[in-house]
Amino acid sequence: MKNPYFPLPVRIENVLVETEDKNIKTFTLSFIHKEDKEQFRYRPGQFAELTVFGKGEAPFGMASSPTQPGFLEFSISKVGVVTNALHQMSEGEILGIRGPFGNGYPLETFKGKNVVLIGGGFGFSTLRALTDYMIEGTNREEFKKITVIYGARRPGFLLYKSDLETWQNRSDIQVFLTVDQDDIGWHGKVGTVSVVAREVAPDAENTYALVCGPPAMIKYTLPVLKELGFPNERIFLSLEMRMKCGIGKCGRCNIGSKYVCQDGPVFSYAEILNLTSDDIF
Amino acid sequence: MDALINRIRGIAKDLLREGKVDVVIGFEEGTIPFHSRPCFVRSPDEADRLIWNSFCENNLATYVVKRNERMGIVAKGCDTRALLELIKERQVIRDQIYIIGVPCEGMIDRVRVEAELRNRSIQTVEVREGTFLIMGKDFEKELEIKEFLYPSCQVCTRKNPVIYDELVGEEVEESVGETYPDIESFEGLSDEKRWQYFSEEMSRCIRCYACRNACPLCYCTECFVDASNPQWIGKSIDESDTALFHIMRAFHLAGRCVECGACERACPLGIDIRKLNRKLSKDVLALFNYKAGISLDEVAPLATYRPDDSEAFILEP
Amino acid sequence: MKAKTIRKKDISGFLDRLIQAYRVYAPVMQNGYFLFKTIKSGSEASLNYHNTKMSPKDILFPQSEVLFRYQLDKPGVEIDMPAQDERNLVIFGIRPCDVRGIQALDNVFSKNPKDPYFEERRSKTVIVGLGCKETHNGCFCTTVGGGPCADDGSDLFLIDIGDEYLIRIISDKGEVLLKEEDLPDAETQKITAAAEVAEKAQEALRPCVEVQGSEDILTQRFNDPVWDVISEKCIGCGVCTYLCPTCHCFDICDEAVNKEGKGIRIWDSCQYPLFTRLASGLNPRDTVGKRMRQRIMHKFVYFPDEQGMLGCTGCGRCVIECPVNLDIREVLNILLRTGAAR
Amino acid sequence: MAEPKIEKWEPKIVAFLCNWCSYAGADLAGISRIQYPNNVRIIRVACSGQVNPWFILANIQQGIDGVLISGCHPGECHYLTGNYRARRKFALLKNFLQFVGLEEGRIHFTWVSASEGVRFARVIEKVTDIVRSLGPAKKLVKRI
Repeated sequence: MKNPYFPLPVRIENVLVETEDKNIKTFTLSFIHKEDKEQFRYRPGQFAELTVFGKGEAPFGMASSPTQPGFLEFSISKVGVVTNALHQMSEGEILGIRGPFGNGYPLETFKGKNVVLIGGGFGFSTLRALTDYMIEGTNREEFKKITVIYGARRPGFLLYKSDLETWQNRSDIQVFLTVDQDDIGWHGKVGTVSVVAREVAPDAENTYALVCGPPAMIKYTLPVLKELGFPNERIFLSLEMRMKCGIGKCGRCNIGSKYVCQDGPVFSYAEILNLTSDDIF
Repeated sequence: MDALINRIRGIAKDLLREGKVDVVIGFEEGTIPFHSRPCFVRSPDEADRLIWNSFCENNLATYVVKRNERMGIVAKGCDTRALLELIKERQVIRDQIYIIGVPCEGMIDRVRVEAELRNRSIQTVEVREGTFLIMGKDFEKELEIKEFLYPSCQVCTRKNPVIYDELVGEEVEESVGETYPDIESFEGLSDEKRWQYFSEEMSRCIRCYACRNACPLCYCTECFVDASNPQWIGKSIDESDTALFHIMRAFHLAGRCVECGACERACPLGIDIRKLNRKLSKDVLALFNYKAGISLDEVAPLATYRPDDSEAFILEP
Repeated sequence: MKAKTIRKKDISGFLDRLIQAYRVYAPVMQNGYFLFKTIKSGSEASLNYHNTKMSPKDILFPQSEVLFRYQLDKPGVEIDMPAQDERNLVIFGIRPCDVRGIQALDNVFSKNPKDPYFEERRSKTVIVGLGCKETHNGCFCTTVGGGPCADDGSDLFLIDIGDEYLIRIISDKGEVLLKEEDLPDAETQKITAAAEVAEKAQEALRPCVEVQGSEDILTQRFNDPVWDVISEKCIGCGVCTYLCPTCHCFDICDEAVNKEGKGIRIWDSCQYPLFTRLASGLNPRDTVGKRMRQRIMHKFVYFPDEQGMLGCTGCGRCVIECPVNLDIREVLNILLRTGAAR
Repeated sequence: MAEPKIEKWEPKIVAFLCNWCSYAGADLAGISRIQYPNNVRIIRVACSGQVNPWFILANIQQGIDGVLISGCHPGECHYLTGNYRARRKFALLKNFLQFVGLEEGRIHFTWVSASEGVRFARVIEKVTDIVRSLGPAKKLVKRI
């Protein structure tokens, strides 16, 4: 294996402003060296460290599906030093990338099962990667019913609008969009993700639930899933927090004896309940 | 000494019993020789943990900041100076603290003692009149307290508490006059010599921030070294970064440092941090006739000005 | 096991010869305390010491280390790994507790994915341990499963038997160091003498608390308010973690001027409030109590769980150097004794 | 082999000028076409009192050879007392940096009013001369 600390150079190919407040942008990146591109094989739910040279690095989940070869996408919210620097960058500029790290979603487990993906706001990015992956070509046949429940504060805060439209036009995937506060022209639902989930989530029988989003959303959605009969083992969450080295050495992301960067970031709710943790949610 | 300890315990018990304070911050016996350490007493029956001896080296004023309780605090001269500065800087309300002032004849420098004994393991230490007796497995050694005081204690001019609610023990004689012979002789060295000295000192820094955290006046919610947006200073042990950390920290304490020496005592590598602070104290006194931690009424020197302040350093073309 | 003896006065000459072929680190007295330093002459080293102020972990895991350098204005972006020292290393006269510290780091850094920087140096390192005849008042290696003369992990191991050291030859790597030396094989009575020294030192340092079963008790007490009480005096500095031979947490920073820059790894400490603060401002370990709990839990619960050994070697640096004498032995005593009583 | 071309070293100087007096003074020097060395890079600040000591140190750290801070003459501060406060701060800072071994002459403080174009030019000349005589900055400079 190559040096895991080495950032591979990537070029920004496209920057898309996702939200109406312009605080979330999706960056499309391509590798400068061909061999790097070939080496970077990932699964939905894994993450990578992006380096803004001179500023530092920060972890982000891949928002693109590995089935879309040639480029990577990351949706990045402007919060800290690195993300602020990223937001000031444009097409043609160079970043570094290290990864992929972490376990990703347990695709094997989902095979032959129903999957419900519940996402809120910015936390939807790796679920988008997963959805794109599951509905791509022959992959679709491997899973039964796929339901996407995705919410945001307002319509202007929903990401991946063109993907959402594509999905909505397909008959083999059910998509429910919801906003806390609607705007003129909004045709989806109004209400929090947890409320909508209670209404539209498929039967818990034979179904896996994936939840990604802000802590408050997760906190309110978990009891709903319990109510619907989902056992803890069939609820999966992604903890994308405070990873640094990505290889279980730097001691930053551990929750109890688990390293989020290696053993996670995707954990079943049953696993999470077993961790000795500082209050995660 | 026993009488003094009993007084401290008695006052602490009364304060807690009468509900005048929620906690008494004082010193207790440490776990190894030469160490007394901060302790927090919350009930009268715990008050017997409190002690006083020649090893009470921490500046307890560090603990009063950002606490909502009413506190009793056992304070020596330098601790009270720090408390006074904190009151002045509105980090603690005067009525929030009950100061049990203790005159102090200086604390024993454990690092120098250890260096003196080279390699022998100290098992117990007993403080006597003017001396202390060290006992190890196969040796005994009696040393003069005066010769093993911390450098900051050797030049201390405020051994007696400057502010207190109750004074425990007899006031001790103060050394008179503010003199800085150490700084003056250092100033006499060449630029190169001074630079060499500081470079060597700073090169030992491991950026553990014990100096900052032990300092009662370093209470910024976010220290400039920790700020990340913008990041003012690199976090590695790069020579330039560590030197600038110490320079800026000292400068931020200009006119506020009470010269307690807590920084230097906390430093595991024994870096001469205090030299920086003392230089600034000396200049603040010379230029602005101000000494930190003495008077509640005087305005901090860098928060004010006089139209006739020195212009000697202004460049004239 | 093979053993040789060397006269104390011959150590300096032995070191001089080692310096020809190796980069030799040995305890050196400077500014009133000892540190492991690269020595240029055997006479700089002194084996008459308790322990060094800092653990020697920085030899293998430096506090600041350049991971890569880059130059952004060159076509295609150049990223270079900095050159490493070619020579093999000898860490001479390291105490058993610090050898265990290196074993702990081995577990962290040599586990897959391997850390190439640590691995590179570690594979070239020969460890010459030195038994403790007498222990310091902060020592507690016997509490955490070590011993003043525990020789596992060393390649050679020295025990003070008066005018001579007995050298236990533990590995082939160690034997190589002695190849050029004309040292007598140890006589049986000297081997026995060394064993006695070891036994006496072990006897003299009684365990201060029973750590067997600590994992369960500490885990049970995770949400106990006692953490806040114990840690109240903690001033939140990094002394305990930076001086510790096993603490391995680090941060990766990027420093650049114009188009030229470097990625550096620097030690970091779980005792700093910023350690876990997220960019959003959320901090899962927002109190001193939680941070101290993390340190204790990591050493006595998580580390054993992940690496199969305790994350504390009982070197006592955190005990001696803590500015407020927050003694980990006492902390364990409070947690384990009162916890067990429940 | 060809002789390597040695570029002549020129000092880099950063000047923090207050908006109301010194910057206007510099402007006047320019408008009046008064010649002064081009080694200076000007940073306009609201007031000399706004200059954080860190600004100076950050410049030194990045290899700037000399720093000048200039404000309104005492009594003429646009904010009434900013320059008085700066004077106290920098009196200490200048001594302090010298104390740790920085060469005297790396850091300068002066007052230049809006009408003193000539004085501004003379100040820059003098600062440039002094800094030039000290040679390139080495102390406290961070190497990447």
